[in-house]
Amino acid sequence: MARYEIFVTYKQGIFDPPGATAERALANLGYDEIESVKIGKYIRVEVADGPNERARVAEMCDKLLANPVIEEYRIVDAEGAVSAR
Amino acid sequence: MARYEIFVTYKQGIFDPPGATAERALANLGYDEIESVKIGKYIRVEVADGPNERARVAEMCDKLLANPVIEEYRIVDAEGAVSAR
Amino acid sequence: MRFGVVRFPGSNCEQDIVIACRYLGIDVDYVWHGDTDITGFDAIVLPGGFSYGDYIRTGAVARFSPVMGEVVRFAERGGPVLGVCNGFQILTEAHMLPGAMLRNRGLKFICETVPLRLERTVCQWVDLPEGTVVRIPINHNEGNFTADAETLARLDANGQVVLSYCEPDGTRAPGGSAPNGSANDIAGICNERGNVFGLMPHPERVVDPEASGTDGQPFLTTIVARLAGV
Amino acid sequence: MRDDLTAELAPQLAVELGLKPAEYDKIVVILGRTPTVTELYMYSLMWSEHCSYKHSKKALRMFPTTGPYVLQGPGENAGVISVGDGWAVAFKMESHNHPSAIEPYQGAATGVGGIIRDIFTMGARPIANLNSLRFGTLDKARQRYLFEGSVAGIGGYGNCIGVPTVGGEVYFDAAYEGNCLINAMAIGLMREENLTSAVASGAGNLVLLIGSTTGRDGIGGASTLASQEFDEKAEDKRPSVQVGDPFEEKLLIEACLELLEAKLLVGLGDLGAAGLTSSASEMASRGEVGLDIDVSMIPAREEGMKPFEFMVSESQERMLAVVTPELLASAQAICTKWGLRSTVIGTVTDTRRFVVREGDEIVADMPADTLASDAPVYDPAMTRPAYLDEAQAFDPSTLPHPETPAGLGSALLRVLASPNVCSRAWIYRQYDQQVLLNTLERPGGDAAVIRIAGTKRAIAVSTDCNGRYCYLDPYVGAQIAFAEAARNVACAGGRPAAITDCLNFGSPEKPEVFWAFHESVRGMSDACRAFEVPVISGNVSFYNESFGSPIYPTPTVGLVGVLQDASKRMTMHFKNAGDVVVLLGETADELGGSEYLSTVHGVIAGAPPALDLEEERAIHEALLAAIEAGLVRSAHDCSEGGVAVALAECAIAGALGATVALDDDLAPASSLFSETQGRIVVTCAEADAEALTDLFVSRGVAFSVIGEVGGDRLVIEEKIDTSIEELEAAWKPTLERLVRGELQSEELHEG
Ligand SMILES: Nc1ncnc2c1ncn2[C@@H]1O[C@H](COP(=O)(O)OP(=O)(O)O)[C@@H](O)[C@H]1O
Ligand SMILES: [Mg+2]
Repeated sequence: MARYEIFVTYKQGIFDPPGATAERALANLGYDEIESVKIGKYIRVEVADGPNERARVAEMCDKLLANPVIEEYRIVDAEGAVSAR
Repeated sequence: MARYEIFVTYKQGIFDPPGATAERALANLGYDEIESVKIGKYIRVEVADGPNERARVAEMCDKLLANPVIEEYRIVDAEGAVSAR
Repeated sequence: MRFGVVRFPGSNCEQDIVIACRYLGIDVDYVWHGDTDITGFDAIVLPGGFSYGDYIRTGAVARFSPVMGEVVRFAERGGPVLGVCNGFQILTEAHMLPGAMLRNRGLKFICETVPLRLERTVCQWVDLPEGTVVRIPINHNEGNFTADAETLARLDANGQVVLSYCEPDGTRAPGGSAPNGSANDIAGICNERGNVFGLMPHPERVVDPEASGTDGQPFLTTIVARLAGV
Repeated sequence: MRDDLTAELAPQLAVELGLKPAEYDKIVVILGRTPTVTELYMYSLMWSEHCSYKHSKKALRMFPTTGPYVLQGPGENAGVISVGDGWAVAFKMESHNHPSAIEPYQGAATGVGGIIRDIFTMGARPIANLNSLRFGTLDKARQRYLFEGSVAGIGGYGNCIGVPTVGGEVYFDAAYEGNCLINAMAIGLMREENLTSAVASGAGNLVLLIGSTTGRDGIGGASTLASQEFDEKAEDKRPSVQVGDPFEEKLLIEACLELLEAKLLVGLGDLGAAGLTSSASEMASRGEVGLDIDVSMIPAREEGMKPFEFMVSESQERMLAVVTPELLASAQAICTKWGLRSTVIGTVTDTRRFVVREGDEIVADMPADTLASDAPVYDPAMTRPAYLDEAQAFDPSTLPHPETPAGLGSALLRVLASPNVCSRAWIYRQYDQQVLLNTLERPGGDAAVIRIAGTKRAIAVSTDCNGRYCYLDPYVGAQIAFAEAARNVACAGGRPAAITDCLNFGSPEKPEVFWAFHESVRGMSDACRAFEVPVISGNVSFYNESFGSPIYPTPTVGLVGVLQDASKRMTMHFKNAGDVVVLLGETADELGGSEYLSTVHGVIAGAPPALDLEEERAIHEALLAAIEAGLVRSAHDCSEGGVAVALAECAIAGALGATVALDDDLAPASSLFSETQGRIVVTCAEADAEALTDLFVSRGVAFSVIGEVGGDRLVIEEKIDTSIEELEAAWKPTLERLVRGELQSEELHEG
């Protein structure tokens, strides 16, 4: 069994409503040092070992876990090897 | 300016309906290798340099960015140093 | 003339569309998301609701339903497809319409009757004069339409923007009139051909004057008249 | 039989689980031996206050519960009344106070989920939600978090499952600061013949678990929480928080209704507090049968779960069905079609014993009845609290009241801006109010109106309780809770049919609290009898205390009324210039416990308004007769803030002013802000004024013709002259500004 971590974030230039709201809320709470907050998704998948494992995880991201119109993602495996889109 | 990455996930034993739905959806799409999916938040904050920077970021997590009742978080700074709760 | 209303797991406005159609005398029936045959239907409606709980992204899972392949082919042949609210979200996820939905500015669900302005459009589902103001309820958490600048310009140039959020007098406020933060105040768009139409407001909620109003009627009846060649 | 507890260890565990020594002894007698771990857990939950009503059972017998159209009274998952033409309405209200105080979003969301399951378990399709909320003042960040989170949770769940949230109420008062109240009410519609019972019967039939997997979440959750006093240490109980899955619930609604429609089930129950233990033992009790459950068959969410964990888990979105072996395949096919898990976890037996096993090993074996029916019943001590005499003796006339139009006008604006009076749009804008297309009147008026599709009829619904009145006099306060709900429903044109209630109190083991509880139940019962309206369901929530002191007694009423002709429904807003304004009822000098006293003077004392149930009912009947005769253009009752606020609300809602003169001899502040019960602002067309007043005269109800609708100002002669714009500016933004932290309630109290 293998484990992958996936980080989904909005593409450059796409407005991030939860991030923007958190930014404002933190400033209101007195955290004047805040310059920016971006909120994305952190996904952990466990898959049975198999051929093309990593490519298939990327496919899952393309199809379902991320929306390529607005989001990009980065996949990190247990050894720390990274792929991104 | 310093940058922190924050990973927010449900605590052990807390049910994760989005993760469970993604699991089923991926299986339906033919990804039989899927064993589990967990969906959390991936947050990037940029803060102005200052004393207690990291402790203050942890505080932001406790107060706003994570829900300590059901979630736990991990903070990683630009150098890769980790703290968690 | 027969409408097919797709039921996805978690849809919750499908019976509302059916009730509204019947009220307007439109023949209508449900289509199960697992079906792969939609012959016999002249228009397809993807209803509002929370397909698959909206958990991963709104519409993200529903677009892989077996029926969606047929819906895409139906649209490609020029068949009229309407997506209301969650249906609109599914249409963007399926790339049958451009853009994507973000969470509402302010991060709150909004249920409210709002003024909307008809734009100059190629959309086959409407024929109201440009500038007409209608009042229709919105009811969503993720209706904050976004697209890159180029897409937005193209939508505008092609007459693909069908409906905009506006002020009660039909003007658009300088800071934006969209309660959800939508780009260019966009509330509804269509594809280039005008047969696929997605909108966040719920026209089926304002069809029966006894209950709520009639401003939603044309959004269901126009296509019927058009297909009948009236 | 696995005996995993020694005779020494068992009583210790019993204490830890909250059982009293005498209760433990009773278990030993029932079993004739030392209980197992699983048995102790099962008894401790079933005999907890939350599940057994051991402190409240006797008092609740005061409620009238029968009536010609009652199809199901208290005792099942929800009460059911017939509304004509073969249609029936099921409804119930329930608290989720303690889970919401820990995690407001999920606490409130799962509260909605639970009450919705109670409704479709009866065979009814859920058609409307309401809620009744209490928080501390919103000045503190924690209170804002609780308020924002629970409203979002109620919306998040109800919106997703496609059930409109059509009304509710909310009050803010320091009394609720350490213990918010989240009461959720749900209403369902069904054909009478589809009425279902949560019953197990037929030895050899199969027990089918439908829906979500079972995890450790919520172990010792709601029931333990709801039965223990709440203090600062509560945060330690965090891991028992349950996360709701409204998508799964939506599938359960569709699948269960389809299963019932196809007559594939013998019985259906939902898993709520105390999980499988509660639903299985209650179903067995009702059917006078035994059950044999194998926990190793239950789909687990986590590894290594113990038998007792399976039996008491409060994982959400699960249902228990009993099916015959012949119909099992068809039943499971429907579950599969809706994407739901369904698993046979046991069988019905004729032994009347509840046997739990893990594979071949028996881990619990007890008489099934004893879990649900043999819980101890207590007669708690009662004492009238000492504070009452002093509080009631307070004389509001000793305060310096404004007398000039300027002073009175500013007092009116302050009362309108009070968090307890101001616009609730910030809340209900987050709720889908219309899905299913039956909402004829949305939130914002006195009662919501929901049509019964396919008939001319509709129901009107309202939830009400002024906790301040109940604090000052629980007997009268509870009567007023009922009267106000009935009045709200009457203002919409509905005749009260039945109520549900949610009785929120502190610890019943405190004699003062129990006295207030007993008085409230007595008051509510008397009001119900006077109106001939039965109580068909309800819920008791005790131990609502924080930092040692109880909340205000809060016996909330959820009332459902019927309109024979939905097109005759009434609304509150002023309709046309020139319409005549009539005040039904007569104002007395009753500022005790009023919103004016609290907002303008910072005083919560005095005797609450008196209530004459006969007069109150006569006024409702007169109003309903006038509405049915088509003589009324608008109707709105006077509640918090008195007639001045009622008139202002009619004007704001209609964007139309009025000029009136109040014909009483009271001091101006009393005239405007007194909260005398049984008063309704009614308008009619000028041409109908005579007919309307004749009708009121013939019915012998007090009224006065006070003025005329028109203009863009509210003018109350010699007292108030304010533009609608100014009234609205005070009334509209309060909640949003408080939530954003832009406003402190202190500022609202200053003139
Ligand atoms: N928590 C809530 N959820 C939904 N609607 C609410 C809530 N609180 C108040 N409302 C709605 O706001 C309106 C005013 O409420 P309230 O002041 O309690 O009315 P009344 O004084 O007539 O009982 C009503 O229509 C009510 O249903
Ligand atoms: Mg009222």
